[in-house]
Amino acid sequence: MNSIITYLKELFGGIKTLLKGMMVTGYYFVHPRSIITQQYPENRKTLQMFDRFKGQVSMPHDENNLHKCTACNICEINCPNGSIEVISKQVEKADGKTKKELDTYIYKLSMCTFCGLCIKVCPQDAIVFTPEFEHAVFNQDKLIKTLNKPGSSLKEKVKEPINII
Amino acid sequence: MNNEQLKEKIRSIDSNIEITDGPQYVTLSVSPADLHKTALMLKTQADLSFDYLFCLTGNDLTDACSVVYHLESFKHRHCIVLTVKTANRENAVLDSVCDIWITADFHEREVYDLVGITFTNHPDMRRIFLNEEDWVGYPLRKDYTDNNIVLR
Amino acid sequence: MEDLFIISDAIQEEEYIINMGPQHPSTHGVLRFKVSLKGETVLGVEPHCGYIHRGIEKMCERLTYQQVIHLTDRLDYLSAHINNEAVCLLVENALQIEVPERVKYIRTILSELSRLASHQLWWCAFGMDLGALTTYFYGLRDREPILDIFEETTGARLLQSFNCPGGLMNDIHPNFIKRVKDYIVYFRKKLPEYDELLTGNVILQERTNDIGFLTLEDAISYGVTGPSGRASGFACDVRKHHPYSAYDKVEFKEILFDKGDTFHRYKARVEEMWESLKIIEQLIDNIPEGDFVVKMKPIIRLPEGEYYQRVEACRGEFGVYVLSTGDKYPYRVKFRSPNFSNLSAINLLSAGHKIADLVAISGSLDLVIPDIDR
Amino acid sequence: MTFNIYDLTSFNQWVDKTLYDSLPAFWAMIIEMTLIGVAFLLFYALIGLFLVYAERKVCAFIQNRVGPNRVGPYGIFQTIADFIKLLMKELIPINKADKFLFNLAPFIVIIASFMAIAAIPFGLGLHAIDFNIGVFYVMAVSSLGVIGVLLAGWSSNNKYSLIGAMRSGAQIVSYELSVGLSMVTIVILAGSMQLSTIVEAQRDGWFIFTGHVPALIAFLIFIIASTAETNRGPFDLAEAESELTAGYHTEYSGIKFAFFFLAEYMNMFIVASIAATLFWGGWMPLHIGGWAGFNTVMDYIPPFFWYMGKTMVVIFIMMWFKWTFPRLRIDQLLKLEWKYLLPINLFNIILMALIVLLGWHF
Repeated sequence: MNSIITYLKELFGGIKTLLKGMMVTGYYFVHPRSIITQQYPENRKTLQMFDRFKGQVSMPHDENNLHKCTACNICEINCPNGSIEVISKQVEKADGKTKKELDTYIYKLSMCTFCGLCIKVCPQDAIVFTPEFEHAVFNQDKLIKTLNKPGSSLKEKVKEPINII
Repeated sequence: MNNEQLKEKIRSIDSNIEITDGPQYVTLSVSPADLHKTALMLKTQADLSFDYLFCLTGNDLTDACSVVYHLESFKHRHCIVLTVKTANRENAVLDSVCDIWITADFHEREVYDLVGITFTNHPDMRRIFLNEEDWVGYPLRKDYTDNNIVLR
Repeated sequence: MEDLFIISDAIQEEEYIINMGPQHPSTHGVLRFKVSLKGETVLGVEPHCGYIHRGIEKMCERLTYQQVIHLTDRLDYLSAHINNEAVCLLVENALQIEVPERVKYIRTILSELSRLASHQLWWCAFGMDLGALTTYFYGLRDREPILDIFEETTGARLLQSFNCPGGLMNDIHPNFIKRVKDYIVYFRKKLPEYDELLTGNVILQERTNDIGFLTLEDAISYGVTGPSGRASGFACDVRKHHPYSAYDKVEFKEILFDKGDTFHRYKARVEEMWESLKIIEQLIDNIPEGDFVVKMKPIIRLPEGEYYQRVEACRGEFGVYVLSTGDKYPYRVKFRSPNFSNLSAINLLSAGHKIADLVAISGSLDLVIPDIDR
Repeated sequence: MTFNIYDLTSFNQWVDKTLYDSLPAFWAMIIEMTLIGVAFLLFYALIGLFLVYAERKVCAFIQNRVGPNRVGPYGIFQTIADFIKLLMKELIPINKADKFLFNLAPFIVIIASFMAIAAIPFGLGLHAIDFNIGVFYVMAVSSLGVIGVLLAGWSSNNKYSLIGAMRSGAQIVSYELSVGLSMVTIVILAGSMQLSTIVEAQRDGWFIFTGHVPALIAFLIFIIASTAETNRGPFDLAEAESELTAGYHTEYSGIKFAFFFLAEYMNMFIVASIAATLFWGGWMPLHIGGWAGFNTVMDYIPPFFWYMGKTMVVIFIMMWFKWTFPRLRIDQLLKLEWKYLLPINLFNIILMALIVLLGWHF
């Protein structure tokens, strides 16, 4: 007799647990409002990324097409994967001194691991992370980006670069 | 037991073991011949009972290879480090401890694979990550070269 | 010893050998199990790893200590923050730098959030391994707010690289505290649902109870740590026994069971989610004011010697061993990954059970393959 | 009865008579068969497309997500797009596979499900063949599909497939018993194996109401066992994707895979319609004894809609538990059958027989 009671207990206990689970899924079936899925390409206009989102490294330019990079190479040294290449040139100033200036700032997005070291160590805050995230391209070469805009030059009155390494 | 007591205890058991103070843990250095014996002692000695091997590292020291065993006791909650240096680098051979701590089975295979120390009495001394058939050399050795290494 | 290595004897001509992996839905990555079967019964499992071996330890030898951190993200990507923390703690302890209390609190909160996110992902994947596909979406749904919190503060959802030696890369976002508090309220409501949907379910009970026993002795000897080890009674919680960051300031229970079967490994993780919530609740209101980073020299040189730092990652004890020669690069870095040791027990656990149990067991160990292969 | 306005019998007889009058008997028969075959093929394809879409949508809502929503409004053309994709996919030949059996297997599966559909009464007069042993026929034919599954598993020369096929074999052999016995319970109550008679017998109340507890138990067992028979979750061991990647159809691609896929949904439809026919009165509208007004209103809803509605409800229940429960293990699957379902079922039959003998049913 005992065995029959345990048998029935097991049976109904089991069915009860199954029904409990079905209640949970049933609840969500009739509550489609709780869906949090974002309709991505459609919501592109309203989509707001977080400010700190590490989308890609970029170099802000002001309205006069001036950037802050002094071509000190600290970012290049600190980058663990060699995704930054700073090419500098010697420019003769009006007073006859030659000065190192940024020629091209090459950023290889495909090699970047978004560790943030370049931005952390930059003494001039010349580069920042911007939250662009749509990086898909058909050609890998397009992922090698030049961050300084053509014709841009150094913003004057910047701090002297601190020579670290 | 704290570090001082540990040192005393070990000294009282075996005076041949070289004991030094590391930054965190007491470090024991033994010769390859004494390795298995000492390891067994550390595990079985009731006051020590180091039954949990939480890390096993193989190092290439350019003149020799060394293996570092980090041990903890589940019962007494004290930790100790056991180091052993092989006689030479080209033919680095040590005794396996995987009969004492079974976790050493995989870790020793890893050390064999990457550093190139062969463990005797290991039941299954094969490479664990790299390909058994065609991989040449031991990557974590300092003189290892590979055409595919990308330097920054 | 004899029963340990039955596999080499067991794989014989007559047995039915199947490869689970490297491309198999239940191995959660590129891990390969060479399974020898007799009918449906598993005779032995031989794990073959290395499919995603990237040589991180070798790479670390050419990187500075700051640069090593971002590689630890790529080990156990689900506890990226905790792995970062391990390297930072190692450097800080070696240089004897005392980080501000604020940093400790934030690190602890972020670690526990990672643990929650990781256990949620494990829960959904475990349900899916057993064939309950719905759990996957519920788990991911509840994990999403955590990733948002991470994204807002650290700038990345998964591989945060938010720690640096001496502190954090950035201060917490002004919204952080409010979001975390909201999340705790939200998740406290959702967590009982997990129990209703899966834990109590008679099919799950049948599938996991008395399957894959791991005794205490075996757990210690195999070095099975984390919730998997604690389900066998192996009190191995580094947070409790060797506290770091702010863990000595909070009250929490180390979840211990003594049965050590698949169900208790499951249970241990679900219970840990509750404990993580408790830890966050205790800390979130009391984050002290202060700096988020200590000024460090730009080049970190550890004094000559050996260093070891243990932390409690989501799957068990994560350790970093550094052999320094006083150079700016570490001479040798070794990561003690919890999954590597946990994996070694798979043959012991699954021998004699069915194929379906092998899937459940490997699911209950919560293996993350990049962490195994490094 | 007012629902007789929807009776198609006279229309069928008229078509039959015209054909036989104008053509030789042989050709008339051929044309009739072709007509019915084409009708069923269309129906089959439509139902298949609809069910795949319904399944995806239902599981999406259960899982708290949106589901297909890209192709057409609410993604209604998703399955058509999928079908086109499957048609265009390469049929990958398998080395060392038994080519003939490998190609034969999907056809056996799909033909078995196609045959079963013939005996199902969709409405008054909407009935391809009204066997006097309809229940028996449907049961026999629907279990033929397992041969296809076994052949698929064996011939694809894949270890996962073979394990899957063997599991499927063990599963069907045992669950066929429960399906049969729970049908027998209703046959006892109805006193006939002819499906049309069974539906007629439910004119004054569906068997699930008139048959007391045994009918309810039989219904539950039928749902569980038939889910297992169609290899659907939580009994989808034959294709358990977390264990066996895709089980018996691992090696199939393109249209051959589509056959398996379609057959699965059609089998689900067939067992659901049998459940609806046996327990919920098939196309019979909901009648409550004594409420003449209510019954008349119900009669204005065409029988076909009644039938489809009931079937869809049963299908929804099957989907609901597929998307809620974890999968069983093979030994538990067999344990469930032999330890729980079979004894309960046998007991249930005796109970039902007693009730019928003593005249306790309504």
